[in-house]
Amino acid sequence: MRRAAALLFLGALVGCAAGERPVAAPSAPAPLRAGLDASPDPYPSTYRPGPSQRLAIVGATVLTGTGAEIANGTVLLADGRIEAVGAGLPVPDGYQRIDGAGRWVTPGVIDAHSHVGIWSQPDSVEAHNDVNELTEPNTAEVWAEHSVWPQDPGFDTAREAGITTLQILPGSGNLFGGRTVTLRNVPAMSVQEMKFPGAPYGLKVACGENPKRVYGGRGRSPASGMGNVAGYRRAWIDAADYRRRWDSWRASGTGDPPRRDLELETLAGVLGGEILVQNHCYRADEMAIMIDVAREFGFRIRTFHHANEAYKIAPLLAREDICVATWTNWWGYKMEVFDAIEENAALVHEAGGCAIIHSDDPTVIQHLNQEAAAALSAGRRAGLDIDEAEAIRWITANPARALGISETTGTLEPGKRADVVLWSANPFSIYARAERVWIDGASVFDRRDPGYRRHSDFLVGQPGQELRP
Amino acid sequence: MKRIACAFLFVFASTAQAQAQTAAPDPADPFPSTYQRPQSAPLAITGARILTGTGAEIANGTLLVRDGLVEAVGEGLAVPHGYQVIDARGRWVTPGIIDAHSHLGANSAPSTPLSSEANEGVAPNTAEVWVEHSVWPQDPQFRLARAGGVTTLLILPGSANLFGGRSVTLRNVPATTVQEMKFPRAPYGLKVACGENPKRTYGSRGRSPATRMGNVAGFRRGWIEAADYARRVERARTNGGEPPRRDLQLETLAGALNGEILIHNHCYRADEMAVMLDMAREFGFRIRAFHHGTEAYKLAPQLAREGVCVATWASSWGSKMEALDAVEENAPIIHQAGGCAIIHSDDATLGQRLNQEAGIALTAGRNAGINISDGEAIRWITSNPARALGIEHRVGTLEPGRMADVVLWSANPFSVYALAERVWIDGAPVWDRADPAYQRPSDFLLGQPGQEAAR
Amino acid sequence: MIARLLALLALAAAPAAAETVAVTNARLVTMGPDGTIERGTIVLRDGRIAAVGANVAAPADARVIDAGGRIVTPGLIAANTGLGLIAVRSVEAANDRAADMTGISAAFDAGDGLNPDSLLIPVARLGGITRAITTPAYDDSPGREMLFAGQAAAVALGGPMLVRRGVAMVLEMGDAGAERAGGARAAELVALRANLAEVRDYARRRAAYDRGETRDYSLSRADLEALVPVVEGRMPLLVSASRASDIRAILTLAREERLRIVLEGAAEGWRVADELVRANVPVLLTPVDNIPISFETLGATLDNARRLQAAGVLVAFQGNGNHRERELRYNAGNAVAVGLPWEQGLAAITINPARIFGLADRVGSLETGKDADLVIWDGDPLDTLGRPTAIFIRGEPQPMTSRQTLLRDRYMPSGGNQP
Amino acid sequence: MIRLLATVFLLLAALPARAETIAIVNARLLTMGPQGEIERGTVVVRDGRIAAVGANVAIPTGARVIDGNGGILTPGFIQADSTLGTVEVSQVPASADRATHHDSISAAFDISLGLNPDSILLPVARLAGITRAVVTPLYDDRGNRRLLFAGQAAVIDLGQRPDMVTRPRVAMVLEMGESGAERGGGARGAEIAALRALIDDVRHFARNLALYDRGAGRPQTLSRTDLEALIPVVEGRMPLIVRVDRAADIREAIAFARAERLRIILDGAAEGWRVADEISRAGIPVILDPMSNLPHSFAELGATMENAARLHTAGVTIILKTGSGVAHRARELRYGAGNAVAYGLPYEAALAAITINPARTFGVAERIGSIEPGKDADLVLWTGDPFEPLSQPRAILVRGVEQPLSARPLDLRDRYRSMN
Repeated sequence: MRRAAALLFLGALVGCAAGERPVAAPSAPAPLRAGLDASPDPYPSTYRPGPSQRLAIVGATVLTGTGAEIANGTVLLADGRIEAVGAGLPVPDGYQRIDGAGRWVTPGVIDAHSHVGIWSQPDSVEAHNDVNELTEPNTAEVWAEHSVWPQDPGFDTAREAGITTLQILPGSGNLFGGRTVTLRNVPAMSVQEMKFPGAPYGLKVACGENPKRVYGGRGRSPASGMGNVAGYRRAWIDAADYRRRWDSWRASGTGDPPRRDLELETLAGVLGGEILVQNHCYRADEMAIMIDVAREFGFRIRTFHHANEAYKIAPLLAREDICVATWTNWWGYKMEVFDAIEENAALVHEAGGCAIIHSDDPTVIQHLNQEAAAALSAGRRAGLDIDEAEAIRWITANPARALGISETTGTLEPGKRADVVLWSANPFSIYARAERVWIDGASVFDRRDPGYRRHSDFLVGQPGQELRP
Repeated sequence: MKRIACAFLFVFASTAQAQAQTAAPDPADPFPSTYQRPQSAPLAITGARILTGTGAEIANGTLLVRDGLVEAVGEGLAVPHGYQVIDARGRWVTPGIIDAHSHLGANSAPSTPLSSEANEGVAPNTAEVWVEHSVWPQDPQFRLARAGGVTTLLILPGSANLFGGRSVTLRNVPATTVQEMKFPRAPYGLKVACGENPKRTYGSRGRSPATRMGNVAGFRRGWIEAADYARRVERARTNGGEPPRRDLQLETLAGALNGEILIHNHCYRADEMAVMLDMAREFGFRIRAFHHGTEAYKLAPQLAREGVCVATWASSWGSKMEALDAVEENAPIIHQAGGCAIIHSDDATLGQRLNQEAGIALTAGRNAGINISDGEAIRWITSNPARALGIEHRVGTLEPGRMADVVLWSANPFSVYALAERVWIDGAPVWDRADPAYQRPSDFLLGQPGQEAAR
Repeated sequence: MIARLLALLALAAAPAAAETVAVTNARLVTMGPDGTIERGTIVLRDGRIAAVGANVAAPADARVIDAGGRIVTPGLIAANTGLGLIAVRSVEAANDRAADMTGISAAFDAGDGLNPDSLLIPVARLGGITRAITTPAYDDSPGREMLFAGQAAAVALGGPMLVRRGVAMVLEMGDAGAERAGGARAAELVALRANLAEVRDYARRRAAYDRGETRDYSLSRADLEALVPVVEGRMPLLVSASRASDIRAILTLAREERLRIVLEGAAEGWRVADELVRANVPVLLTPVDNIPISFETLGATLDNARRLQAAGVLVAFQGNGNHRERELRYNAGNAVAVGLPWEQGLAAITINPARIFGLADRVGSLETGKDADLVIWDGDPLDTLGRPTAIFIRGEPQPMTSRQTLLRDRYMPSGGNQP
Repeated sequence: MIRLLATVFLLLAALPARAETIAIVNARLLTMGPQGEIERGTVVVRDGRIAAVGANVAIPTGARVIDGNGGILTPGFIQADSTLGTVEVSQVPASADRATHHDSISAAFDISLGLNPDSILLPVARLAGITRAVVTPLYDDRGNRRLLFAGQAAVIDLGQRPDMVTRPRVAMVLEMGESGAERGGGARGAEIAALRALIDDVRHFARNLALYDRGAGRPQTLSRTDLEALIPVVEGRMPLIVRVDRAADIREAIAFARAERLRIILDGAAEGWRVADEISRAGIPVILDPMSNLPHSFAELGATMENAARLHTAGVTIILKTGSGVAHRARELRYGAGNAVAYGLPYEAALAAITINPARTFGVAERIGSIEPGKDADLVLWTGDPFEPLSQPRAILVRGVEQPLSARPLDLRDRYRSMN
């Protein structure tokens, strides 16, 4: 709330053309008109946690997301935060007790790769396809949040499957697809009400077949893998130059400011480390090249997405501290995913890397726990001894890390946001269903209570809704 | 609050400046209005039920008009000597109807391949075009709208582009040139369009925008350029030196940033409106009205707080995905939240019966338990659109001193049976259903088949 | 709140058993021989109207609805609409009103592919509409220039949807028809006559056709078959035309080819009203059309309906299309506002369309033995200020909700906004 | 190490599939046949067939014994509506034989011709317990091709034998609903009108073959080969797989089938639960994806995870598929069945829906679909509940031949594990 007020105040200053750099150092240039300099947060989050009460989930098997498994565990939630987690903790007075005996508790599931809201249901409708600004190979200036339709029924079905946070990325048709946005999966009227407060922005970068097919097919660059890389490098050179010009203008305090450029602003944000690179890249050799490109221009890649060949270079990725967001079951629909194996995540994990199971799909997002289970099962088939407490990190703590929000969510540790799922069974079982879901301690789903279903306005009054889901 | 005050200062400063540059061709007004207030005799309408547009309803009311202005309005006023008296017992009187969203004259009848002049659909940003340069004053639809009580219209460019161009506010009088129709000193508007139309228009050609996020990037690019242009103009003005080369597109956008040009934003979905409001904050402009605003009822309190009007329909819905969630009660819900609700037409047939469209909305609202009086609801087609057009201190209500735009209705104007019997603009009669002289067709229809009895 | 919605939806889904209902203390505007009964009772039993009159007693087993003096009318009939075939107009997959296949034009049957779950239906129904004449539309994809759009179907907006197939064959003439026949009106008339001759030839020689022993026809077999009832005068041709001269040309064609015609559009119909009367051709029109939107509608006037009716033409009204079909009654009201007698305004959306499309034995008026389609109104049914308070189709009470009222309730300050 | 692995693999692959005598003992048998569930039993396999099944079956001398260790033995699964054997890389046209865009071949397209027994997808699916598949053609609508039928389906086995066709031409595939309407001229009504005309044409053709041979007969819009392919359909001998989702479309399809006296199988049926009683009364089996719960189109607004359970409760014969026919995702079949169980489908019914139900529906129940003496020995021995991701197959037999528990992705895995 305080944060929201501060942002409003900032907005007021901008409205008065007073500029958003409140303290002018002697050498600093005069403040610019509103909109002529990058504003730190022009579309601020207005997310507010729903009402919460003090809760004690008692007697469940708890996978904390830190690697621990607690039998007969108690999880205490207060003021929207995790208060305590442990075996057989006493329940203080005034806590609503929820019997978790025979059930399992995990952190809220985080999907590191989703297009829900920007490729909305019904996704057969052309007007609902807002995922790819397929007009230029570099559209770093677009922001996925400006395509998000909060009424996509896909948000609801994902919430009913335990998804509490998700990163929405532009598609992979362009080399630079635009900014990503990280959302809290709460019913909302505007996208701002869903934006994860303080989450850093991401930049979608795409390797491989998609950009070269889209633009090569139109007789434009890129038309080949080498064209892709030339396109990246050209853009990073422009961005570095843009940064240099702003820095020098700010330092000198005189002359015309550089002309603001939304595309370069986003790329410069990556060079400055404020925006995280989320890189769609399937093949091991291409990932190795992207790592060199990052070195050449001095930025870091936060995550390789899809990365079906990550297992081929797992030690390198672990060393570089780059997360790998991937599937278990998907493969073979194009050449660059031909070498996908079910053990990808397990092998990345075994090498000490940050493995993530993601969805990229409105159905798979409803079964991320099962997708992780299949990965775990394949890992065990291959002789990797990974326990469930570790594997749950693939859909909780590790995606939180990839999204730059692991300070506040992704694990059940005291002080963190109370994003919690109560499962009917071991979440690695096909029969496990999310029975209850909390976001910041607020109940957002209860399978027995029909009041939690069918948020989306789209489905109101439509055929078949009487018995959903 | 502070922000509002600042914005107000801005407007004040700029108008002061405009007034300082007297007479002569005004570079800020290169196509000046030549509208002449017609001569008119003093007029008294007595015994009517008057909806003043301020929210009041006066039974057995008298309206006095003199010198083209409303002189007095009240219950059982004495009629001074020398006034033409119209006995309006059993009938109703309202301010002239204002259509906040029309394409008359730009999309003229008959519809031919070349009569569609509302969309300069060639580039996502065509802020440089002015819709008045597409208006054909002989469009027969103007007279039909007049017969429906419409005295003032906002003519807008279409919604194919992100920035469609300048709008123009017209007096609905028979005229030969568009300048003769231009509402004197009405501010210009800028048409901005969200959603499906721009992305469909350009995405299908492989150009940006192809998505909603592409729309927003396009808007922001436009505003950045405009802010930079405004900065360079101001610097030249304060520090001397070379002003930037004049750019018609940026001139319009800079005018919108400075508050001199009002932003009329075609936008259906609630979430898109919320993004546009943030963008307005980012660049320091204000959105005067959301048009169509099908989902405004979903964020009615916020729109009321922000002081943004919503021009919408009661009946139209469902023609595309973004219009699927329309409800008949949109205007009543906005009204109840304290917002500025407007019923608009965007259609030449509907524009002839905005009163009925308001009646549909009003009845639906009452049916849903929102009790709004007739006196309040008439504001949706009178004083509220006047506010959206920036002419609320001159028209839109029957208050002393306001321009005497008046409609005399045969019955309760919210009824389907109510006909505009007589209409005055600036106190001069422009329509009388009983007098064939007023049913004179436009030049185009002269001598065409069926005109002897068509209307 | 949610539970209530679910209950309502369940009501919509499950066909309720047709109970016996007596609406008492009603102002019955029957549109039938009984005229208007100032204070009467109407009894609905087994989906039919069992009794109607001033001195009818409510049966003992009947659920009694006291209308409190309110107006009761027959259910309204929306003619020439896409109801049941359309969801969102601009979404291709949600639109089954038009086909762009080259082998299927007259054979296209609007009675196939109907969607009783269409969310347009409750919206229209809340406008008092209980039946519709659903018509096909044209899809003029490049290269497709088929003259006929296909066959109209009579549908109900509650209960089993399809009532009767083939109530008319749809044909556009005038500007649009000419465009489809090579750009000139004369070409369309020639092509039409040639087609009709083919159909007559085919109808006489089906066996030879099956043996491949006929001349080549320009139409597919399915289309030929579909046009047989038209040339035999059993199925009316619903012809769109606006210009007075176009209407005259159609009357000539109909006379020479012995076709039954229903004229649609007819913006300048008032200029040839007497000829229409003499030819006994009914007219389906939109009474608020007064804009000279094309050169064929220069004579458009709000006075059209009144003049045609006064001349003795059987007139029916159409709504404003699909999503805006609920404005049908306002259209009638506007015709009344400019001089059409009120009863005629109501007739134009009840008994007249029923007569025109051969449904008057079942619907269109409140008469004993007819289907129990009726609407109870809280005011004048033709006025914006009046609304239905209860709607029956075949004796079944219809839910008074639509997706729009559900949305409204969700966002009303008093409503249950979010779960 | 690598060389060793490669050698072993090559040897294994090169070995002629030899049908030995095998006894699987000490397993929990889910037979899906008259014997129901046998808590601890034995299955004897000889000459590729099941020779004996029971709790007290003697082990023939010379038989190789596989100890089930108390695991579960099921019939091999049948993936209905698949493109296995016709595709390697979906986006590489040359590797896909799922559809034709020939302008005069539609119904005559026979997918059993041109299958690839060496497809690397087969072992991947097999590792998920799938031993047979119903391979169905897709549409290729390039250019102005708007032919209504996709072609004919076949039942294949995944044993990677050269003759992989279990039974060709088991059904004709037809899309109705939204995409069918698009192909039928942009509106559902047009497609139905066109279909009626076509069926009438086929009947006329069938009655007047001699006439046609004389070059006479009614003009036909379909090619002769398509007409011939459709004769078994109009005569009710070949079922028509009708792909359709919307409740109203399902009703249309049922009415259409009744009027034209066709046998149909519904495929998709996202809103099938809303008309379950009508489907049940008409005795029509339904192929559905139990994971389909999103309103992907206006035809699927009522999609729900409970579709399978509700249809089953209404008495409909259901067949489960996953991944909407995407061959690469065939292995998710068992997870789909598990999810259906999680949403209310009885366990037995879910297993039937991927074994005996598709076998019956496609006319191959005399050979596969259950563990019964005399049937082909398609058997999978599982470490645990086959629907659980954490379970794995321990042995897989197709026609009595034990299949290697390997596949290209596993080879890749092992290569890079040893390298890293």
